[in-house]
Amino acid sequence: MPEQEAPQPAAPEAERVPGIEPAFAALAERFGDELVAARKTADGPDFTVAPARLADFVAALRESVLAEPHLFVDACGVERETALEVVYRFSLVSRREIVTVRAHMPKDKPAVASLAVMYPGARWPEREYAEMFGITVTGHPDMRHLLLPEGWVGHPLRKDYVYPLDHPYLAPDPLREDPVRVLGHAPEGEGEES
Amino acid sequence: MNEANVGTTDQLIVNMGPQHPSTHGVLRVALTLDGERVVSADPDIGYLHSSMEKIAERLDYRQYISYTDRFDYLGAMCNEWVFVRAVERLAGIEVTPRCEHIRLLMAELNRLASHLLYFGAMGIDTGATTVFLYCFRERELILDLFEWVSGQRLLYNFLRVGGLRNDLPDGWVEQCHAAMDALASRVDEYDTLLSENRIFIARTRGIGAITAEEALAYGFSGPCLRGCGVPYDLRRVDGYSLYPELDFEVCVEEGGDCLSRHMVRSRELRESIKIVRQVLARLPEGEVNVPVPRRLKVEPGEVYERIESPRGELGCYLVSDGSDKPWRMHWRAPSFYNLAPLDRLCRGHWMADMVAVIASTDIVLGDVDR
Amino acid sequence: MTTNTRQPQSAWALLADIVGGAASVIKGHVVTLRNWLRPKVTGQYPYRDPAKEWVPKPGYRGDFALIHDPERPGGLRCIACMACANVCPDKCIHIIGQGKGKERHPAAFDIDIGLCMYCWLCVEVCPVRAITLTPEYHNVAFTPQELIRDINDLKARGEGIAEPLLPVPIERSVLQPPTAKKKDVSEA
Amino acid sequence: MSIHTIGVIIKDWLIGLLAGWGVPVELSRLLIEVLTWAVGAALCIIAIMLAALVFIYLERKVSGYIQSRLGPTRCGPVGILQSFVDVIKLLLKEDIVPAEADRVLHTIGPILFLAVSALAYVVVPWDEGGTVAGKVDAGVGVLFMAAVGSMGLIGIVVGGWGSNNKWSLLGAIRGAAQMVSYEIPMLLALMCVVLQAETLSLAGIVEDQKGSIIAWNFLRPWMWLPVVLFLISGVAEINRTPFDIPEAESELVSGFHTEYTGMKFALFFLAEYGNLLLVALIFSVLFLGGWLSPFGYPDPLRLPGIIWLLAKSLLIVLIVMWVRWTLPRLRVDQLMGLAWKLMIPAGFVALGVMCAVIMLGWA
Repeated sequence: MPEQEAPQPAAPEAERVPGIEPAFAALAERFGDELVAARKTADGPDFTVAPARLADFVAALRESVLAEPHLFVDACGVERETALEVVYRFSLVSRREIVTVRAHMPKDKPAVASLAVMYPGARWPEREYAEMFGITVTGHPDMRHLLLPEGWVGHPLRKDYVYPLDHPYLAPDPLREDPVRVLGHAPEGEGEES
Repeated sequence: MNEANVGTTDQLIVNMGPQHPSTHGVLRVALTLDGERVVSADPDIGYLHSSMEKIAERLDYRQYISYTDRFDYLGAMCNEWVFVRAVERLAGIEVTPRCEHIRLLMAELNRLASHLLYFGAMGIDTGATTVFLYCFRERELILDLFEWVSGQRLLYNFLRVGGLRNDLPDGWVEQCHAAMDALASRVDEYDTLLSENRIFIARTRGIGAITAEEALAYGFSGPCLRGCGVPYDLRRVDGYSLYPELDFEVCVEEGGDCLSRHMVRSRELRESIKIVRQVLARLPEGEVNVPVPRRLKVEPGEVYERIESPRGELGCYLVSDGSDKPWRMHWRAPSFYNLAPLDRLCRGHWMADMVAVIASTDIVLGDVDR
Repeated sequence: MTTNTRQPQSAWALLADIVGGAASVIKGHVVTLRNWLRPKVTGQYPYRDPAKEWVPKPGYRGDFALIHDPERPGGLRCIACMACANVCPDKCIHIIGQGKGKERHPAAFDIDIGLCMYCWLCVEVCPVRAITLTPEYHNVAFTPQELIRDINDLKARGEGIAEPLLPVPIERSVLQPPTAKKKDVSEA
Repeated sequence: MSIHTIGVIIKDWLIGLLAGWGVPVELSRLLIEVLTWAVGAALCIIAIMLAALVFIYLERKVSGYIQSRLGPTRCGPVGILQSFVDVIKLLLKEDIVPAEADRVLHTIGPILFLAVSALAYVVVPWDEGGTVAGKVDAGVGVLFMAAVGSMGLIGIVVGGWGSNNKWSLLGAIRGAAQMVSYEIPMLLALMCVVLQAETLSLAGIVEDQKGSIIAWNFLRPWMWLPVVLFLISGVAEINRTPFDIPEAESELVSGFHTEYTGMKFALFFLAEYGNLLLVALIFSVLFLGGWLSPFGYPDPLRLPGIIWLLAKSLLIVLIVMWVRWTLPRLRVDQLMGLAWKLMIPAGFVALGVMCAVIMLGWA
C-alpha cells in the first residue's frame, strides 16, 4: 500500500498538543479557539472544531480546502473515553484527498450543528448517529428515528448501553436460555472466552 | 402535501413495501400519489438493521470478517477486502503480491456478479423477466468460481488479515478464463434485450435525473455518480492496490438519469472482464499468506479505508484502542447514500418510474440498514 | 415508440424513430429465440439418481464432521481444547471434555447448525485439525432440535475423511501443520 | 361432414323424438333453440377452460425454454398435468375476501370478466358455416365481437374497486384506460378487413379468403399495416407484456387481482387465457383464413377446418408468448401515447389505403 503511514493516535486529547498546522492559519484566525485542532494526514486535512460551529466551519472550508468539486462521503459518531465525537468526511473528486471534520461533545449533553441543509446527504447519517448516540442535532429539518423504531429507549452504540433482553422484539434463544433442556447436558466452555 | 392540490383531487397515500416485489428487500416507501404522479416518496428503512457496527465491538478482527459478508451480500468480497485492508493498515501488515492479485481478482469478479444481478433486477422491474434469468445463468459461472475457491456461493469468508483462506485451486484460473469468455459473449445479449431496446430506453431516459452538484452533495457514489458525469472511481482516484498498473477505463455517462446509470454498469461489466483477464495473465506465483499472530492486536489509532465496491464508495472506519477488538467500527455503506435522495429522484415522475429509479440505484437493503 | 421526453422533429424523424424502435424490439426477439434453442442450464432437485445430482466442489462449507483417530480415546482426533467453541462467533459449539493431558477427548460435542453461519473459523483454529466442514448440504429439518449435531452424528459424518476438506493442499491455506499450532493452544 | 351438419342432424332427431311424445313442433323448435344456445354456452366455457389449461402449461414451458429453464417437469410426463394440479390447488385454497372489501363486487368481478370472455366465443366460425351455436353469426359477428370484447374491462374495474386496495384500484383504472384506448386501433384494423370482405360476418370474412394461402388477407400488401395494428392492440387488449400495466407485477403487486385467492383468482386467470385464445382465433379468422387449409379450398388433406383454425391460433399464441418473455413493459403514459399518437393515426392511414385500394379496384 503506497499511502501507508504511521497509525494516528486515537485519543483526541493528545492531538490538541501539536495544535494547528501553519497551513491552516487563515482558518485558525477566523475561528480562533473554536478550531480545536487542524493537521495534515496522509489522507488529507483533519480538523476538529467546536460542535456549535461545525456547519459554519464547513461553509468556510468550501471557500478554501473544499473549493473544488467534492463528494459528501460520510458522517458518523464515535464514543471516546471522555467525549462523544462526530466525524464528517468529504472527498475531492479529482484526486485522493479526504477532508475530515470532527467535533467533540461532552457525553451528558451532546449537541452539534447540522450540515443537512448544506449537504442533503447528511440527513440520514445525522439521524442515524442522533438515535445511536443520543446526540442532539440542531438545525436538522427532520429528526425522526431512522433505523430504530420510534420510541426506542437508549442509544445502542454507546458503550454503556444495556441490551434490553426482555424487549418484545428480541426472541429468546432456547439453546442459550436453557442449554440443559435442549442438549440434555450442561455445556462446558461457555464463559472461557477471552 | 401539496397545498395547491388539496380540495381539487384527493391524493393517494400508498405503502410501497416492505413487502413489494420491486423494493429489493425490505424497504418501505410511503408514497403520496396524485393520480399516478409521485408527489413525495419517503423511504422508511431499518427493517434489516442488524447492528453490524455494534457486533464489531464484541468480536475480534478475525471473527468479524465473516460478518462483513452479510451486510452488502452482493459484494461480499469487496466488504471483506476493505475490512482487512483497514486492519492491515492499522497493524502495518504488508500482504504478498499473489495475495493482492487474488484479492483484486475476487473483487472484480464480485463486481461482475453484482452488476449481473443489477441487470437482471433492472430487467424484472421494467417487466423484462427473461433478462433476469439470463443474468442469473451467467452469474452462476462466477458463483461457481467463488464456491470452488472459498467453499460458499454468497458469504465467502475468504479473505484473512494478512492473506487468504487458501490459495487458488489447480484449474481455477482456466475455469475463470472460460467463464470470462462465456460471459463476454453474453453481455451483448443483455444490451440487445435491455440497453438498446426502445421500450427500455423510453422507460429510463430522463427518469430520476439528478445533476452532478446535487449528486455530490447527496453522497452519491459508484455507478450512480459516474452516471452524472463525475469521473469519480476510487480505483483511479485513490489508485489503491494494483489498479494503477491495470488498463481499464472509468465509465462515465452524462445525463444522471436511470439510463446513464444503467449504461455505466453495462460498460463496467466489460471493463471488469478486461481487468479480470489482465490480472489472470499476470498472476504471480508464491505464498499467499504472511504470518499474523492468532490474536491480532493492533496499535491504538484510527483509519478510514475505502474501496470502490460494485455500489460505490465502500468505506470502513476503524477505531482501535489497542485491544484485539475494534473500539468502533463504522461502515460507509454506498447503498445508504444512494437511497437517501429517492424523494428527490422520484418526485414528479410516474409511479412506474419509481421502480426503475430504485432499481437503477442498485441498492442492497442489507447494505442500507447494516 | 413515442416517449414524452424526446419528440421527433419531422415526419421523417418520426418514421425513422418507429423503424428504429421496431428494429430494436425485433433484435430482442432474435436473442430470446436463440436462447430458446440453446441447451437448458437448470436441473432437477433433488435427483434420486446420484449420478445426476449436483456435487459441490471439495472444500464446500456444508455440514460438520469430526475426523477419526482410532489410536485416541473416543476414536476422535479432538482433544477438547475448546479453541473452536471459543472462536465461534455464534457460540454454537458446545463441548464437554474428559480426561487429562494426552487422554483428553470430548465426551459430548454438540453443534447447533441452526445457529451456525458456516464461517469455517472452528476448522481454522483447531490445533489438531480435528473438525471439518463437509460438502454435505442436505441440512433441512422440521424442528430446531433436529439441527443439533451430537458427537455420534459428527463422528459418523467423519467416516473416511482424513484431513479438513479444502480445494487446495492444506499447506496452501491458513491451516498449518498440527505441530506448529500446539504452542498457540497453550497461549490461548 | 361439418359441425354444422352434425348440429342439424341432432336437432332433427330431437324434434322427431319430441314429436313422438306429442310435443307441438313449434314449441319443440323453441326448446331446441334454447337448448342449443345453452349447450353452446357450456361448450364455450369448457373450451375456455381447456384452452386456459393448455395455455398455462404452454406459457410455462415457453417461458422456461426461452429463459434456459426446463419449466414444469413433475406432474405427469414432462409436467403435462401441471395446470390440472394447479386448478385443483386453486379450488382447494381458501377464498379470502379482505375485511374492508365490497363482498358483492369482489365476487362479481371475476365472474363478469370470465362471462364476457366466454360470450365472445359465440361468433367464432370454427368450421365451414359453424359457430358454436350451430348457425351462422347473423351477419354481424364483427360488431358483436367488438361490442362484447370491450365489456371485459367492467370485470376488471369492478374487481379492482371491490377489493378496496389502492394497488388494485390503480390497476383497474389503468386497465380501463388501456382497454378503451386500444379498442380504437383494433376496430380500425377490423374495418379494413370488413371493407375487404364487404361483410360484417366473421364467417363471411373467411369465405372471402377462400383458396390457398396466397388468397389470405395477410399476404395482401395493404393488409400489412392492419395486421400489425391488430396484433399490437390485441396484445394490449388482453393485458399481456409489454402492455400488462393493469397487472404490472413489479409496480402494482399484480394490480387488480392482488386481493384474489383460490377460485376467484383462477377465474381471472382462466379468462385471461380465454381472451388470449379469442384474440388468436379472431386474428386467424381475419388475416389467416380462419378454418381454411393453406393448400387450397377444398382442403386436399381433408382435415376438419377446426384443426386448421386451432393450429393457426396456436401459432399466434406462441408469438404472443414469445413477445411477452422478451420485452420490457411500457409505462402507462407511453402506452396511451402509443395508442393515441401512433396507432390510431396509423389505423386511419390503413383505412385510407384500404379505401383507395377498393376505389382502384385492386381488392
